[in-house]
Amino acid sequence: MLEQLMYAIASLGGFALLAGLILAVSSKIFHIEGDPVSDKIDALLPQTQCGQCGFPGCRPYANAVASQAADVNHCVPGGERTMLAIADVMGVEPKSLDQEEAIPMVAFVREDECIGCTLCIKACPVDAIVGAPKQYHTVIADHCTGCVLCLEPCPVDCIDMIAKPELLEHWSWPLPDTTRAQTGLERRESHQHD
Amino acid sequence: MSVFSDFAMILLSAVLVNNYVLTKFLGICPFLGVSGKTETAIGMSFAVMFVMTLASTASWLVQQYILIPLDLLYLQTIFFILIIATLVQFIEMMIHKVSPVLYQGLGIYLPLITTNCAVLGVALLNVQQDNTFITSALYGFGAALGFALVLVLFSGLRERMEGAPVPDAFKGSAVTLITAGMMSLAFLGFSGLVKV
Amino acid sequence: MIKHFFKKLGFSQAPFAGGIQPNMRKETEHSPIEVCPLPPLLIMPIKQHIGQACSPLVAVGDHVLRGQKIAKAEGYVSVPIHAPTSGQVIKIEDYAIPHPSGMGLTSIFIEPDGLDERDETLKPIEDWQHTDVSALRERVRMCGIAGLGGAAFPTFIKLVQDQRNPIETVILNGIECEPFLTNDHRLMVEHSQEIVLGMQIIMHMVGAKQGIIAIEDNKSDAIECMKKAVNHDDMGLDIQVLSLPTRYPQGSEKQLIEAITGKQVPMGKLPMHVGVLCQNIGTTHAIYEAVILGYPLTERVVTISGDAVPQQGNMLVRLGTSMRFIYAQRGLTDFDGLQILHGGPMMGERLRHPDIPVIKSSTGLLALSQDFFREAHPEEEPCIRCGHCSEACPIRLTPNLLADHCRNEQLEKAADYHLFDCIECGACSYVCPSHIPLVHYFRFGKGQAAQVRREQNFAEASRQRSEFRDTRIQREKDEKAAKRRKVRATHTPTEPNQGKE
Amino acid sequence: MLIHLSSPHIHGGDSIRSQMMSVIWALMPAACVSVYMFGWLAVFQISSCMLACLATEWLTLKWMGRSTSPLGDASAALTGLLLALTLPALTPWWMTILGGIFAIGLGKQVYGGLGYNPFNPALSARIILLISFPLQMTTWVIPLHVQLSGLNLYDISLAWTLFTSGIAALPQAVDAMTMASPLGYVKTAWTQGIDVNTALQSYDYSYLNAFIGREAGSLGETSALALLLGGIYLLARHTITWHIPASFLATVAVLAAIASTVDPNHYTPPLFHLLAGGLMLCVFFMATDPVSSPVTPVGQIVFGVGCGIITWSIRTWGGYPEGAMFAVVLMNCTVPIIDHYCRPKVYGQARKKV
Repeated sequence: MLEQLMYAIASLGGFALLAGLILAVSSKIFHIEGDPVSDKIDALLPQTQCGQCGFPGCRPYANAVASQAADVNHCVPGGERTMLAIADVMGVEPKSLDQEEAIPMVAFVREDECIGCTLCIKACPVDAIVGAPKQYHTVIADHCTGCVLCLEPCPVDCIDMIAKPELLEHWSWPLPDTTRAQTGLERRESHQHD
Repeated sequence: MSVFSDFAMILLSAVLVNNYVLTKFLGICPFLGVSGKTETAIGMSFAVMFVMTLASTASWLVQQYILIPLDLLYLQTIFFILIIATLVQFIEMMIHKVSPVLYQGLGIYLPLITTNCAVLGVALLNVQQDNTFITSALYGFGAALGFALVLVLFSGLRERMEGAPVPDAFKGSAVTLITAGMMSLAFLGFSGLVKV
Repeated sequence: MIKHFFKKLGFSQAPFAGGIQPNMRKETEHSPIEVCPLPPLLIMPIKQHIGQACSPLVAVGDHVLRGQKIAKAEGYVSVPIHAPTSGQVIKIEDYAIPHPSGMGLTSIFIEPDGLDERDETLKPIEDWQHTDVSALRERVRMCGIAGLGGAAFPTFIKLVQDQRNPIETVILNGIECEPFLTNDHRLMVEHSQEIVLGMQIIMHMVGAKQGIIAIEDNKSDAIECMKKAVNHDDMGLDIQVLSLPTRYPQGSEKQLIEAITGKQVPMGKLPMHVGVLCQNIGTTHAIYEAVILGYPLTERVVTISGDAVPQQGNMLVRLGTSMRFIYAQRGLTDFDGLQILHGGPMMGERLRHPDIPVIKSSTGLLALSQDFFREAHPEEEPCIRCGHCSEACPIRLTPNLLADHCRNEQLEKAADYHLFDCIECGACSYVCPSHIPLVHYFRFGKGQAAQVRREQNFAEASRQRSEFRDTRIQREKDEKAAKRRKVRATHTPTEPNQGKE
Repeated sequence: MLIHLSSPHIHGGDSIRSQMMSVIWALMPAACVSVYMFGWLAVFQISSCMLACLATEWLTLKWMGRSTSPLGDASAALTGLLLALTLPALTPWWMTILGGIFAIGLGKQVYGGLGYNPFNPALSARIILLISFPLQMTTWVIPLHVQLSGLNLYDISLAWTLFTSGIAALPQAVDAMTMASPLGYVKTAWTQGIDVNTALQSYDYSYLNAFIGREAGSLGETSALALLLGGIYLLARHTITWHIPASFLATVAVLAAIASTVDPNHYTPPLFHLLAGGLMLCVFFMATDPVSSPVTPVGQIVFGVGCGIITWSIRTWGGYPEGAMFAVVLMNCTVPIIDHYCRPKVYGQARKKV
């Protein structure tokens, strides 16, 4: 009887030890450096570095999402499409966005009011404002991500956000007006997949 | 000739006639869980193929060389689960390394292969059917192949249904289960094809 | 009959895949080209071709002559724009152009003085056979010639001698497979000599040995005229007139090349990579005028047709003429309940109003009654996967699956299904029993994909700028810290702030 | 409205309705033969099945609050006609109606209506019925030419009694009226160890009868001639392409030819296979159902070959005498995958790319 018990314990224990060893070795072999998922998410983000997600930039937010510390729906400028893409990478259900998607904006400095304090230049995360101290500053519209980080520091409130001009070359066909296309769109937007 | 035809029969039976998902209704959880996208389904298929084939052979070895000689058959389930769990852990690490995206896509369903009744079912049925080493490996592989086949086909159907204006009451699992049921009915057509 | 049956079974000997045989409705094929009178105002948008827009050279109040350059090309893929008549520039501002968006573009408004004086700076090149090829090419560029078949791609770019890809065959595209349109047809009938001469210039420019004038067999009089002109004007070049069975979209460059040579232009390559150059009839005529007469492109032949036009026909129209003015010449003044198309019915754009100028790519102006138009655009029904679209597709796409991916905005999948190889010929939509606007979905998908690409590029550039800024700030910090350490180490008394950054 | 409308601005004039109507017209010869063979019973079956389908379609659309305009596209009527033609003449009336409800409700509307159903609706219903009521679904009426006197199906009242009360209404006639189909007979014989030729002889099998339809079988399946005519009409109308029918038929014929050459005592000859059971109906009308078959030509050939292999395998070795229906529904499962991997090479694409 005792012998039987010994056999059982020994064989099961030995087998478990063997399994543990195999796993230990393979965990060494398959050790992963870095986080490729975070890279993938970072590539999907619009890189406005606006901080509207509550993280100090796009990379930190990507890291947070990859480690499941943040939801997929915090990127405001990325909008619907970015959220869906991230949800796809993470393999989670899409969530509705924090905020409504706004039309793309760019910053514009009213030059006659600008005092040349360079505070906005320091605030801009993508170096889209040029100008020297005591000179008028100008926003390079093509570089501006519309992150509004320059509005706050301006002591004279001379920066406006204006709608990005629509270019003929950037015009694209909308979805057809047919019921079938539009109901599909509605369904996609309500996230009732499956 | 007859050996090979036997092997072919075992494979055919496991893949089509006694398909694990559609006629034995084993492994329904990953079948419904990871069939949303074809790519993930293919990844899952390979993972299951790997685990099932190895699990059936390893469990056969354990059965023949540990459990029967030592008269420990009452430990059968715990041993088999140990084998399966090890294999699943192994494949999980491997997939995480090789394809992080697939790893994310499979999500919870990858570790859940451990408790997948299809895998344990294959190991137990193998033992019950008194298969030899080779036939048990074949049987395990065939069962996994059958699982993979219907999983991939089903994922294709589901991808197609994704854009369909399914009535509200049938959205989601309802229409998925109806489709699975229809597939199962169709697979009944294979019944009697191979007498094993 | 039996052949027809086999064709339906799919054993057809079609020279290129797919294609359709729409009702051609070439009602204007026998109406000669009439000269459209000068309108009271000419509006020249600064972009009438594919590529970069031009920048205006004239200011408000300037007096210009016909053929005078009024906007210069910017960048390589661009050709200049010339004043269509003599007169005064009265304003330069945004104005509607023939574009589906209905958006406007900077345009130069010219009030004709009625004298129609020509700018004589460009001299005719009589001796083109002994003129340097690059000079001829420069002439074609300077004369603002862009493909007049509808795409308006700057022509000079194609007229190049490349040692690695020598052009053996020049194909003159007289197919004109779009229903209703007959402007090339009439040009071939009325100006066959000039076209053959233009073709010889092209062959001389690219060094081609063989020339083929491809015409569909529903234009028998054009075939005859061109044959006569070729025989009459034998200059030792191998030029032949080829009659092809009528089939849409045979006029598409790649399909025409396949139909004639049996070769397919490899993906991502140009016709010159299979040793072929295609030119449109109208463009060839324009090249003739540019080289032999020294005339820049200031007018083109436009077909005015459609069931709502009282007097359908072809007209030689100055670029910049308002469509309303042209329709009025053909007796159409009331546009209530009518639909106006720019181009043919298969690929043309629907315009919102007729107050839009004719540009270089305007092949035809159609006015269709609402009923006629409605018939083509009924409500979309679900796809029954009949596969007729796949059969009609000259590129061998699977349009119904592709449209599903576009509709669901699965852009990567759509790209995998070769969305970007679609030529938007419309054959799939034409045959679809469910009336699915397939081409519309493809255009939507292409636009979305372009948008995504733009956003990605912008995000990538922003990321680089942001990283650059981060490293710069770090560097400045480090430098400051190093300086401070140095200062502390030497114990030199610091001077008061010198306002250094 | 109508702000952005993309080209093309003309249309060929084809519509879903015209497609469906051409299939219905193509089924007319088979329907006529069934009426000739099975008298008023056929009329009752076909009309009740079509009515059931149309009613289900109307009801489901109403319940879902959708437009009932799809009723006009004739697809429900076509499904009803197809389903009726696959049913035995003596199917109880409630089974026929149940079949119609299954076909439209479970086979089509659950997935969102026409165009979205992965399986052929008529065949799904037929398989549900076959598996649920195996006895009734394999009880065949002897067609008219060999019928005993006194059982005139051209007599409307007798047919109505049979239709409403089932075969139980005439207990004395059951044996006299029914017989096995050739496929079922040969299969039974095979399991009893009787060789094929003997079995066919004892069945009094004739190719001519099978071709023109004078044999036991479902309403519309018996006459290969009528179905062939319909198929040719569809091909000529360009409603279907040759790929699926040709590859399907060829695969069955080739497999049967090989097997019967190897062992003629065991395996039935190819012509028998081609004319027997529901093969012709499945080949020309079920497998070619555009919604549930592949779009691409290569995919269609793969589909047809797959159908052929499964049909022949089930007929030869399977538990059911007829495999064509199962084959088509099984292959329907594979359609999305086939479509994805069998796309044609597009213009200018390099040859080596998969």
